[in-house]
Amino acid sequence: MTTIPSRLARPTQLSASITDARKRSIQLYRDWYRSAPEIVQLYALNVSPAYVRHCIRERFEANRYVTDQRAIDVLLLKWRQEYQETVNCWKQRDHVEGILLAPQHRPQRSFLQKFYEGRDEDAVRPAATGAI
Amino acid sequence: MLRLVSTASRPSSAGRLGKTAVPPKGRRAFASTSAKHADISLTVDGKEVTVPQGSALIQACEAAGATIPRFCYHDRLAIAGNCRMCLVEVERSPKPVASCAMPAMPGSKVWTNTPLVHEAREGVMEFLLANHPLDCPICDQGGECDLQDQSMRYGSDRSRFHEITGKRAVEDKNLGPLVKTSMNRCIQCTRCVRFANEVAGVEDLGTTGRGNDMQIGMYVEKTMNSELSGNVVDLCPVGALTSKPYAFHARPWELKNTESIDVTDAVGSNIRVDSRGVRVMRVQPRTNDDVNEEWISDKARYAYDGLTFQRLTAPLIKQGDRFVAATWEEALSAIADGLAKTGAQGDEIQAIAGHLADTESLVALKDLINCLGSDNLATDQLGGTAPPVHGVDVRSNYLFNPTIPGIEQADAILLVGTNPRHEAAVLNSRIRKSWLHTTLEVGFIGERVDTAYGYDYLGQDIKAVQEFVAGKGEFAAKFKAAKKPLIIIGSAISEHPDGASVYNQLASYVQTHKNKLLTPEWNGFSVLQRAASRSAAYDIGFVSSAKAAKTTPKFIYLLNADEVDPKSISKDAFVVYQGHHGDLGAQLADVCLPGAAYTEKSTTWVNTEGRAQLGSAAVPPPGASRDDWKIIRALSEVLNVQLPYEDVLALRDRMWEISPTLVRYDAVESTSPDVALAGLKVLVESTKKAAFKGLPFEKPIKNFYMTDPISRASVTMAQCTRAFTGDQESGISDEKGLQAAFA
Amino acid sequence: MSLLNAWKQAALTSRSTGLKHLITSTRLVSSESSSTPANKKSGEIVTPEAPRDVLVADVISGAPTELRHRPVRIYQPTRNTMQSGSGKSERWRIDFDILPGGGRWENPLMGWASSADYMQGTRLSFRSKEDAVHFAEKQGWDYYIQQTTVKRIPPKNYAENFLYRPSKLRILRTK
Amino acid sequence: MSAIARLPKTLPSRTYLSRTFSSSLPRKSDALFVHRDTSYNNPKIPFEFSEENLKRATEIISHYPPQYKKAAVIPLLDLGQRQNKGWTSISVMNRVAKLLEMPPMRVYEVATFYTMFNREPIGEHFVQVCTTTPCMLRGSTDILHTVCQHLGGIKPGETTKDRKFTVVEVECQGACSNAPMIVVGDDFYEDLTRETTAKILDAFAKGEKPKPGPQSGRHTSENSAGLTALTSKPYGPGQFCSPEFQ
Repeated sequence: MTTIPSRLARPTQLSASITDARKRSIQLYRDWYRSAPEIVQLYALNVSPAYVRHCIRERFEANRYVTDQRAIDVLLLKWRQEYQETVNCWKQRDHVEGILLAPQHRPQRSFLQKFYEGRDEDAVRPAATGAI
Repeated sequence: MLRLVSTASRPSSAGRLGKTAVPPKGRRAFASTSAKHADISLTVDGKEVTVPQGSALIQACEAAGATIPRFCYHDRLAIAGNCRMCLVEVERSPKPVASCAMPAMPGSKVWTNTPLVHEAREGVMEFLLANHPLDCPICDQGGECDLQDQSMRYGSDRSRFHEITGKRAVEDKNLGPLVKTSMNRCIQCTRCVRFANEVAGVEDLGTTGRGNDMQIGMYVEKTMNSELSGNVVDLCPVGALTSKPYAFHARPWELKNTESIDVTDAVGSNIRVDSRGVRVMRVQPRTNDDVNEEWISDKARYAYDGLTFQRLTAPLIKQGDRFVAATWEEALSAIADGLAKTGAQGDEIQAIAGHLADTESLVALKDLINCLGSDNLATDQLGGTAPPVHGVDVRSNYLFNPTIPGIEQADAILLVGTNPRHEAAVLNSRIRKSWLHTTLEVGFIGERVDTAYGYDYLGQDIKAVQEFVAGKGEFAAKFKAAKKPLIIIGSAISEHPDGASVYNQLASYVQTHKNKLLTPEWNGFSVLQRAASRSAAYDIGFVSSAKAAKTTPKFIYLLNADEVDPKSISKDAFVVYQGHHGDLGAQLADVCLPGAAYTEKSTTWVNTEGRAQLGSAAVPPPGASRDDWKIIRALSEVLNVQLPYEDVLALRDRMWEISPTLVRYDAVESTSPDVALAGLKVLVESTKKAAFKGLPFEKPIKNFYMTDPISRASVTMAQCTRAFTGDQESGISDEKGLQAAFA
Repeated sequence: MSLLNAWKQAALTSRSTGLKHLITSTRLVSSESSSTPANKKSGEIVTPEAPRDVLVADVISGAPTELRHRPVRIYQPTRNTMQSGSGKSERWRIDFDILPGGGRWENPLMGWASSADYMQGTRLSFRSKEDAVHFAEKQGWDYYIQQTTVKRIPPKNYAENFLYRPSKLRILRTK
Repeated sequence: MSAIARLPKTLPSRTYLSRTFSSSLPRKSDALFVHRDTSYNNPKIPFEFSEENLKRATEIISHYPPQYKKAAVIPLLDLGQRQNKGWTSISVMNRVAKLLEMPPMRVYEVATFYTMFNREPIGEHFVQVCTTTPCMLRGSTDILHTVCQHLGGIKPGETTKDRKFTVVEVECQGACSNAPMIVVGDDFYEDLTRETTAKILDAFAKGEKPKPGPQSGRHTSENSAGLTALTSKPYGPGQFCSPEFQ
């Protein structure tokens, strides 16, 4: 599938104010939200668009309390880029499934469970141990 | 962990050694160089610096930020001035000047980086290298060698000087199992000689011969019998003295350094644990003038190989007469079953805290035992099950109140039932330092020992204490006349049958002489602990109530407790041992839980001064071992009395609640004189009726090299025990011994 | 600073009480650190440091969130006692505590140490404590500042070796 | 270095089976600067100052302030060496250390520093041949050769088999105007030739004690060819003075 490289591309932009940044993030969210069915179709995912929307929402919620305008600008840029790559089908299915739609929360484990497992505390779990 | 460390509570600069021995009478006027108060200023490399009068020029240069190469000069040793590497140029001086042997003069102009200086140092270096073997590739000092470092800058790649007969060859000396010698490499800086002579107090090391043939040694065949001998390895600027256990094991650049705290005694020496992979390769001291200056004891330095032997790596459950490895789940439920089976209720549940228990696990264990309805908390010492005579309500009753640097201010010290040389080797070197440089007088009550400084021997039992308190004898008079007197009571006194009355006598002595012994500036009543965990145990109140002490325990939890008397444990009691070594405690246990050793956990240690310090983990604990406090926390859940902390930060919050000092790291908070007096009052009241038997005080540490499970498992410490505590009969050595000296 | 804390407070409301303390203390430490160094001479003109603008780098750096909960130690390494040079001891260093569970193990084939901890080899060094603190704050790391020990070396004098002492000698000096 | 060449080597010879790594020859010191216990020199052999020497020692110690007793270490070691047949055994050093309340190592340091303390037994007569430049110019090489040959071909640093003589080379003894010279015991024998050297040694061998000093007939170090100045009678008092003083 061929795509036009400049499709969905946006020039880098600095938010003029925090309200501007807010407007832009809502716009970005809206774009993601609207293309959820398209993403499902494009990558032949076995999930509903509602689930994709849920995951997107989670990603956005994670950064809800970022108030630093510079950080918001960078985040906007990154997620805009991500959006472009996703919707242009420049990703593989695994990228979407394994990263974008991967569950963010690990199941809660009690102290004793962790102790028996011999893993460190959740918070300091080393990535490569592969434990979830 | 993330607790604000207050700098305000740090003791301000203590004991300046400048105040050398100046007795009141008969002082000659020209010896008055010791009066050093005024500051002088001079110019180093065009930079104005101000240093106290009487400083060496090298100190002034350092203060100006100029690095002066040196071999013989060392901050903590006397100045020798024999390596000549520290040459600098001084204005109007015709020749370069050895900056260590030259006093800083007001208004002088000094240059440390001129062509003249450079050439002079190159010349010195050329002479040093003339006889230095080129064996850096097989030398253990390689990578952290002063000669190597400085020859990078001042050395030339070839020498103009050759001995026709070859390089000087010097026979290697045998200094014992700790220090390896390779005397060909020696550059005769005599740092080791000065260290042994001044700091360690072993006046056996010296220089023999003269000129080119001068060598360092003992002259007679002898080993260096000092508990601080390992420090000469650090001091040696070349590879002549290197560490024997570490020989050919690692290179400094491969090692990961972790700054931590030593636990082999209660001084809490600051150490740096050097590890590679999962092994601790060596332990180095870390300079801290408030605690250990730059020295650590040999046990702290060399006992680390015990960390690899006899470790408990999996939970063990006793079945019949042997231990069977189990999973954690099985082990913890076995404990729950055992507790249920014995039917231990209330005070029948006992916990004993050993020497190496960290503060976090002590707090967790106390909470757990209290949750189980028991008050039966004991420390691992003789009579540790009973509440300690000094009580734990007031900190100043069981801590080393004047602080370790404070020793240098004392002008009379009374040691009661303690041998600081073995109980706190580094602290002992402070007493020696003060004894050498000031008019300090030391009195000693207890079993006669070699303390590395002279003392007035007053006796060995309570009678001597009584006589001292009554003011009889020469030393008592000296003590009374002293401005800052200091009483050091050994930890063994509280274990002694007469301990209560000793405390009574001395506490009331302090009360009557409080104008000197207990002032806002000075608290001269101190207890010298010898176990790393003891101060913390007392701080958190890890002691039993009088009622609980009388109960026969049916369930005993040994936390690192390896000194317990097996006879004191009843046969039907269920014993749990938590610790890192399969030592005595593990043998007694029904269930063994493998914990982490001090190099494997980041925990709090409170030293004998009450200074909380945070150690850090250098290597992971082996096998299935876990952090100690986590084991207790997990057990609490299995026993259905869940402790309310899930991570170490929450646990430290709990510690904060118990005593904020436990988490105010690196600071000593002194007790105010009023509180200290109140504490003494309680102490005197509670021990008023104490009877005494008049038994002699014995030294608690018979063998310095083996005092805890780690050092007992250590091969190096076993070798030391054989070499230093056996008979040292010098006689005609056989041919074999002669050969060994050459090897 | 306030930005950071606001974010932290909000983001971590669910965490235990322990962490609240932790945050407070973090703030305390850093506010203390911004004061001027104590050893300035009185004559010198002390320019107040420009307020550091902390950018929350961790939300945009893509670093794993686990890192946020691993306290780091900010300290000045002490001089290596084996050497007289004071190299490496002027810089401030950030390093991570090891992980007891998955930190390191010996590779069964070669005996080398393997590790699951991607931060075990990381050691950052900074010119000043403030730089280190700033970096840690920017990354959202909890940090602990280990105070530098004060070095107290008395004035030393070669002549002390030869000082006349009227009382009994306690040491016989040698070379 | 020749001065300390007198001590017999006690290093057991080792045969190196393996190849040595260093390309340059190791140079071992002539004298041993560590103590090795032997049957004749070990700390278990008792040494005690004789009553007379002890009195002298106390007298020497009294020269120094009481806290600086250590200053007497050299004279006391000398005293001990004289009493102990001319050499300072480990027991002598230990005894001196005890007497002066010094750590023994501080005494060993002194005893090994000064070459005039012999730390190995010597013969009855200790022959020290000066070979420093002035003596060498006047033929001390020859004298040394003569001494060695005359004592049965021993080398400098060795003792004759009958343990009567020990020969060592020493540095300047300060008798350069009467070079060449040897020292036997405490006495200087100067202006030597081969013949006079042999005669002196023979005399010692017979148990006699030849007259110390110049052997050439000179009285002291005056010109051997007779005086060239001050030959006339020295003038008396008043001579050449103004008449009123005559």
